[in-house]
Amino acid sequence: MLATRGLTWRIGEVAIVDSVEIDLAPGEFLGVIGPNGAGKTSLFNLITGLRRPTEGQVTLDGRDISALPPHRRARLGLGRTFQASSVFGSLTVRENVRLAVQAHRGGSMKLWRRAAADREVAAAADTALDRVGLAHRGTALAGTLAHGEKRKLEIALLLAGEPTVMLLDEPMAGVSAEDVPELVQVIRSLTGDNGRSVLMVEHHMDVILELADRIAVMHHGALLACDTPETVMANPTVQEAYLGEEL
Amino acid sequence: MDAIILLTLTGLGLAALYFLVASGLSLVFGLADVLNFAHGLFLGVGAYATWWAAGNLPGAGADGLGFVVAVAFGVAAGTLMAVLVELVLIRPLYSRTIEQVLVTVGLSLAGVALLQATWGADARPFPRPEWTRQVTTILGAQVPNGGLLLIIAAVLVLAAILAFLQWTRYGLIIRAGVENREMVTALGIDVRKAFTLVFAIGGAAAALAGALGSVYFGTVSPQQGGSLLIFAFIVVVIGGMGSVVGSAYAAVAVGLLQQFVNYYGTSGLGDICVVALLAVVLLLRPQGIAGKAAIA
Amino acid sequence: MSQPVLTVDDLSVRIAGLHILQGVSFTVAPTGVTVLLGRNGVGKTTTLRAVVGLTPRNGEVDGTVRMGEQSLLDRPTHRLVRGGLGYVPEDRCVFAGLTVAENLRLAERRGSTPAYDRVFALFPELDRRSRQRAGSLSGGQQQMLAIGRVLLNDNRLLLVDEPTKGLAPKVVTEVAEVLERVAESVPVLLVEQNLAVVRRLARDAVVLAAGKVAWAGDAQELLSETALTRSLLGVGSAEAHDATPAAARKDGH
Amino acid sequence: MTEVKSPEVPAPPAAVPAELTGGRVSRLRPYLPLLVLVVAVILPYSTLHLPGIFEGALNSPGTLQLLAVCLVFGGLAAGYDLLFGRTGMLSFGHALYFAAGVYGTDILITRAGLPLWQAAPLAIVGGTILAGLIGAVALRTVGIAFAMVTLAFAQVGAILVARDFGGLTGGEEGLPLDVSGLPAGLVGVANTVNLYWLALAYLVVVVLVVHRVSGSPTGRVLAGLRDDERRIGVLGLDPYRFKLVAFTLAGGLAAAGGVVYCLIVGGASPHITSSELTLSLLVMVVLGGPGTRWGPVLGGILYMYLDHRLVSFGSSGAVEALPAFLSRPLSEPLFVLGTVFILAVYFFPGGLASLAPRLALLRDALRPGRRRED
Amino acid sequence: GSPQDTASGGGDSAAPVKVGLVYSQSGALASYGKQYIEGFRAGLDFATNGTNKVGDRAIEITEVDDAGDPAKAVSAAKDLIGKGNKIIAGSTASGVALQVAPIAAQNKVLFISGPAATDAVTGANKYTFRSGRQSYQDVVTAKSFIGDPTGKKVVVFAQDGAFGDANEAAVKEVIGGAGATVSAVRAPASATEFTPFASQIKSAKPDLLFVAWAGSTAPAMWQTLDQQGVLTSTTVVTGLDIRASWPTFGAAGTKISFLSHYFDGASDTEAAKAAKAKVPGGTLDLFHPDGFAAAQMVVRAAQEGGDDVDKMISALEGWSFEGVKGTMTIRAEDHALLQPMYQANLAGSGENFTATAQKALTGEETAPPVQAMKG
Ligand SMILES: Nc1ncnc2c1ncn2[C@@H]1O[C@H](COP(=O)(O)OP(=O)(O)OP(=O)(O)O)[C@@H](O)[C@H]1O
Ligand SMILES: Nc1ncnc2c1ncn2[C@@H]1O[C@H](COP(=O)(O)OP(=O)(O)OP(=O)(O)O)[C@@H](O)[C@H]1O
Ligand SMILES: [Mg+2]
Ligand SMILES: [Mg+2]
Repeated sequence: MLATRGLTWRIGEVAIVDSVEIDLAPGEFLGVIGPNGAGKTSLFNLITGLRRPTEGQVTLDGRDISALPPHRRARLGLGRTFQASSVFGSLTVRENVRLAVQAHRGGSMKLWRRAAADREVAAAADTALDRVGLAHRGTALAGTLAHGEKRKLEIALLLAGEPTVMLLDEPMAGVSAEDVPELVQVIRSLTGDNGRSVLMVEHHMDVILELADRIAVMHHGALLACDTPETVMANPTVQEAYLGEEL
Repeated sequence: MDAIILLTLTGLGLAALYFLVASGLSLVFGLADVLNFAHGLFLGVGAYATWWAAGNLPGAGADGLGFVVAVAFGVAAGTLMAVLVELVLIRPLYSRTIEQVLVTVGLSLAGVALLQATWGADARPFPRPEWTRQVTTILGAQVPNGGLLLIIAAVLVLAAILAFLQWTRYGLIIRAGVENREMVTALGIDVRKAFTLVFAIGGAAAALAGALGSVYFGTVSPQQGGSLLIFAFIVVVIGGMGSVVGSAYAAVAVGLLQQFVNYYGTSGLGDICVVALLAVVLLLRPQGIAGKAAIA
Repeated sequence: MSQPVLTVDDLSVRIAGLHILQGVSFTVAPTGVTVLLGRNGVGKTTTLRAVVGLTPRNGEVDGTVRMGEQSLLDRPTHRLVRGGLGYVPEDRCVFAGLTVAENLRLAERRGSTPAYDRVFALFPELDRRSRQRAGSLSGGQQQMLAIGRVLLNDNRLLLVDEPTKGLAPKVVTEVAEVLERVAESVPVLLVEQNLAVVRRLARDAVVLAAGKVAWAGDAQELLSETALTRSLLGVGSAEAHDATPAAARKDGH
Repeated sequence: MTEVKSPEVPAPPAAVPAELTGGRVSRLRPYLPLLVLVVAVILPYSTLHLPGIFEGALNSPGTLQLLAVCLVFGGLAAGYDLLFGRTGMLSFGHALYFAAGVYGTDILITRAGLPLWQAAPLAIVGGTILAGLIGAVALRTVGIAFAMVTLAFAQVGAILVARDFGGLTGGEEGLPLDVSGLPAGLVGVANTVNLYWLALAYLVVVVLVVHRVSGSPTGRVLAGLRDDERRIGVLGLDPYRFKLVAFTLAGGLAAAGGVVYCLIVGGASPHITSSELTLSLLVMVVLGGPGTRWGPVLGGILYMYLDHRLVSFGSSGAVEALPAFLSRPLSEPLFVLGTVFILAVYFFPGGLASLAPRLALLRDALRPGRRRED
Repeated sequence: GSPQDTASGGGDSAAPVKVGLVYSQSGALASYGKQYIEGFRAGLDFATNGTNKVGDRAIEITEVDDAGDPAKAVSAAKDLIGKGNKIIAGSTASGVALQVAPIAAQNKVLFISGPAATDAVTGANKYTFRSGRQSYQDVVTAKSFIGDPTGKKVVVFAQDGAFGDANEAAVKEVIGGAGATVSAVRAPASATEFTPFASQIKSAKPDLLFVAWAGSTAPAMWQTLDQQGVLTSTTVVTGLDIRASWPTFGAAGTKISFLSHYFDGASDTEAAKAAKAKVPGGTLDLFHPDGFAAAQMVVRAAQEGGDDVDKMISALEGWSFEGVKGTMTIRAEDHALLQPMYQANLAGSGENFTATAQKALTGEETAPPVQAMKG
């Protein structure tokens, strides 16, 4: 599905992302871990087009998308969430999701149609909200949601776009322990069907271990290891660089 | 050759004037995050206060030390005005950026109208030392002393502002406060004082520009500030919001460009070139020459 | 027990018409870590911000908050902080345009010597990166800076909001250690989602639910009673969702 | 997106969803605008005299002329709000497209001798294309940079008009409209009422378009752009395209306003190319309430009303009787306008549109009291 | 009822004559407006022998401020016309005069333009007259400074825009037409630095420099011309503005030859004496004669025309009268107001300057060419 070849992003002399090669198979769930500042978010920005790489390519389904702007990549099925929640604060929760549905289905450039009249969009949005358990907050302004709720809303936005490759940047950050299993379920349910692949950065190791088929470890911008959870966890370098002392 | 030296030096004089106006604007704009449309009013207040002092204040006059006293009085008046504006009008609206801009728009309308109501719409002769009317011959070019005065003042103001921001604690507070006032407060610092200070500095710079600009023009009129403001805005934006050094570069670029194009091209082309320069700079480098956060 | 360092009594906060805190009362003991728990959106951050005087403009605060004898609510934030109330906000809030050194310099307070050794001993990274702009630090590095900034001064009470959010397990451990050591000398009111960290640090716990205090008491007691944790925190088994390296290790070996 | 907005700045208040307002009044509410429209249409039949508010009776030419100007600016402000309040783009050059409409019509009629029915559409199309071209360039920047690029282009427009290239614009003296080829119904004081109706029609069209567009799928995207442009891109929509559409549409509406204004005032003068006009558009929108349906309209009408009326207020006997330190400033319209505006920013944050919910609050606060009396 | 009500201009013989004055009470030209209205009041007093009446009919003046904005002026004019005013006067700014003139024609009311100097008012339409001078008359006066223009080199220094265009064109026509070579240096009205233009002028080495500059940047412009030695190297002619501006010429003032529309002491006519007695402060200034003449024309129109605008027009066309400046003649063909113009010098320093007339030119000598009536 998604592949990167020699992906590199430098600022001055420093390589923030250093010749990263990732292959994501259809339906695969790849966890990305790494110390803070390893370049995980930056890698996501390169893949989604928010940053231009200094070198290297990104391909999606064999097609080189390195030159495309973010919205074109999204239309090809690349969806993502942000490390710091980003939702449309002055719209209601429901409008947020409807916007995402509408963006996905096309027909956003209709100046003279009543948006509210599109029942299909509304229904799809409600389904997405239901799936993340935010249906009861539909009329709240998204800007007033608590952090955890915003995370869920972001996932709903992602769901609405029915992407084939999803990039999740620390979806569990700031989510209360109670809600973690629920979110894990939601994320799992996204991936099971129709061969959707996921790339997820997460520091909650148990979540990674629960979901990921393979784990990629980043360190100083480079890929330290990319293998099954068992192998990665046993890797002494990984333990030293990332996991650290037992608490 | 003469012409080029003359144009360069007078262009630098013009640049100095733009910089004096833009420096205060840039500080307040970049640091307090207020697009201050009332800056032209501060300019007017400084100019009129100097004018008034020269005629009425004991010890002040049009020449020598008296003139220095008059200018000092004008700068003090501009500073006071800016501080009052910050305390009364801007501070209660803190974090409502758009409203702050709007208040300054309202203030510029009302304030200039007030100047006009008080002293009339017409230009009045501005008291100034005789030597500012003379010229100095530099390499065969007759350079107006008023312009040289502006250049010296601009260099001093630039140095003073940079030193303040870089080496004082208040400078640090101001730079941090621009990003996140709340967090500065949460570190135990009364950020409001810092912003009042920014306005005070902005007001002082504006008033100085008003006074020296009037020396240069020979007159003072209510609209003077407003007409300089648009070029000052352009300078601030080309230079990069909040970057005083950027403003200095931009002022020199704008001043020289205007001067040379007006001489070698057709009239009015100078202004259009400046505007074009702005558009080009912004399209190539939207953050301006010196970028947003870089202060020095 | 000795006098509490912070007394929150019947604290009520409304923001934009929403009644978020509805009469919250608790105390913070003069030593050790008191942890504030509760689900997302229950109002933990709101509580801390109300204490330190940072409720947004469209909010109203009622009730009393006292530090010792002093009432806090009607005093401006900067006074409170100068009076020894340190605050580490939820989303770090480092000054992106300033260098690390400048961020730290800003936190120095008049009349006291800044404890740079303490900070650099804990976070040598900050010393190494002192000339880097804080905005280009990674999330974890920024969090270190945010905590380091507060530790520069001696405080009477620290308010810390989710310090381990988004940190790598290794750093989580480090931060927990730091807080543990800090708590030896200064009382800390901590908001934390990571139950492993809570278990390690907390002496007292206050659980918020539906805008009120649902439970308050000994933290270890709360965590050891599976029934209690389940009903209050909604966690099936206290272990299950700890984001601890320990949990990870189990699979690793 | 506007950088001017810091995160704490509340975004322009979104219209209150209908389901949130209750009570009897709300059932009548959808019809209220219609009622106001009917009143506005038949207003010229009234001989009512409102002393102090208008110089003459409602149907006197002076009053109708003033109202017509106010209505055009109401529409103009509503169109500008499509950019500022609804998409979050702070343009400082909107006056340019208005001026393009005014000067376009005037030049095509007066200099090129075209009939109105050709000149008007040409001016509107021209203004729209101009907005599209300039937008295509300016939208490569965001925030304050965008504001300044638009300001710069508008400044070029102002310079070109002032320089009187080819004697087309009349420079600082302006260009009176040659009315000999106009329909008789639009000429002469006796026909001011038609101009009034024309202005009203313009306002209705703008409100309709803005309302329709902001309720459309595109409008939803624009609202999203206002909050987070990067997010829109990641959803698969090209922010640039949508902003360009909004910019061009708003420019076209402004150009149409220019056509109407040209007919009402009977000419063009360089005042309308000044950046102060854009600034006052911003003032109007904020005075009314950005992002709301009626706020900008009311703001535009009120601002223009004050702008015109204050002039005669300043020279009225009541003011002249005051001591000099009061009467002098009061006779400067801009002083009063500026002061009123500052007070408005303080006391009606959220603009006039926020008054309605506030009044409702007041009413609710009073109601239990009344019940107790019962 | 009718959708709009327009007062019919009362034919009652005792009803007052309604005159609307639309001029700048505020805004940039407020001081011109003030002189105009003072002159108008004095003129009304003079022309009606202190009665303010024409026959039995009182003259009822309505003053409206246009703040220099044509849109406001048009609104005001429509309002006044709607209320039955048959005579509109005022227009301090050229832009206002040009926009109000067509309104007058469309509604068939008399319009007497005020200080607005634009040539385009002359011959604008048959309803439009002027009570002040026009740019062309300035230029003809300027020409009188160089004697025989044949073979001389003349440079016009003017600001961009219609005012500058008009002056440049007039100089080319008047002085160029008489045999001089005329070139122009133009500068943006907003310019703040004049050295490039001064250098251009100096290198052109003209025999006569004609400067047409209005606005607040004028003093800086003069200082630069002086500093770069332009004023001493050639004869420099420009228009003398209002008294208050004289000190702003500074040292340059005494080196310039002025053409003047009017200044206190330029004439000693009956009307001037009456005006001096009536005007607050007792000193006449640039635009007092315009207001004074406007009042004289209003009284004449009301006297001869009653409520009939066509009769008013024929009463004014070709009319000669004694105004403040001397004999004024309304040329029938295009309503140009032929009037004396002056050559003047400034003397003094600091705040105190006095103007003295060097020469007066008659209305005939300064007459602009006849325009075809446009509407
Ligand atoms: N615009 C930038 N300029 C300079 N350095 C940058 C920039 N953006 C990122 N960096 C640096 O790149 C490195 C990687 O940052 P990134 O945000 O990708 O880390 P991360 O792996 O997502 O960390 P975390 O887990 O803390 O979120 C960090 O050291 C950061 O300081
Ligand atoms: N500025 C605001 N306007 C409106 N509602 C707000 C605002 N700030 C917070 N809230 C609401 O207050 C409630 C409590 O928020 P708070 O941030 O205190 O929760 P929290 O317990 O810290 O959650 P989390 O664990 O996600 O950080 C939430 O429902 C949120 O929607
Ligand atoms: Mg990251
Ligand atoms: Mg929180």
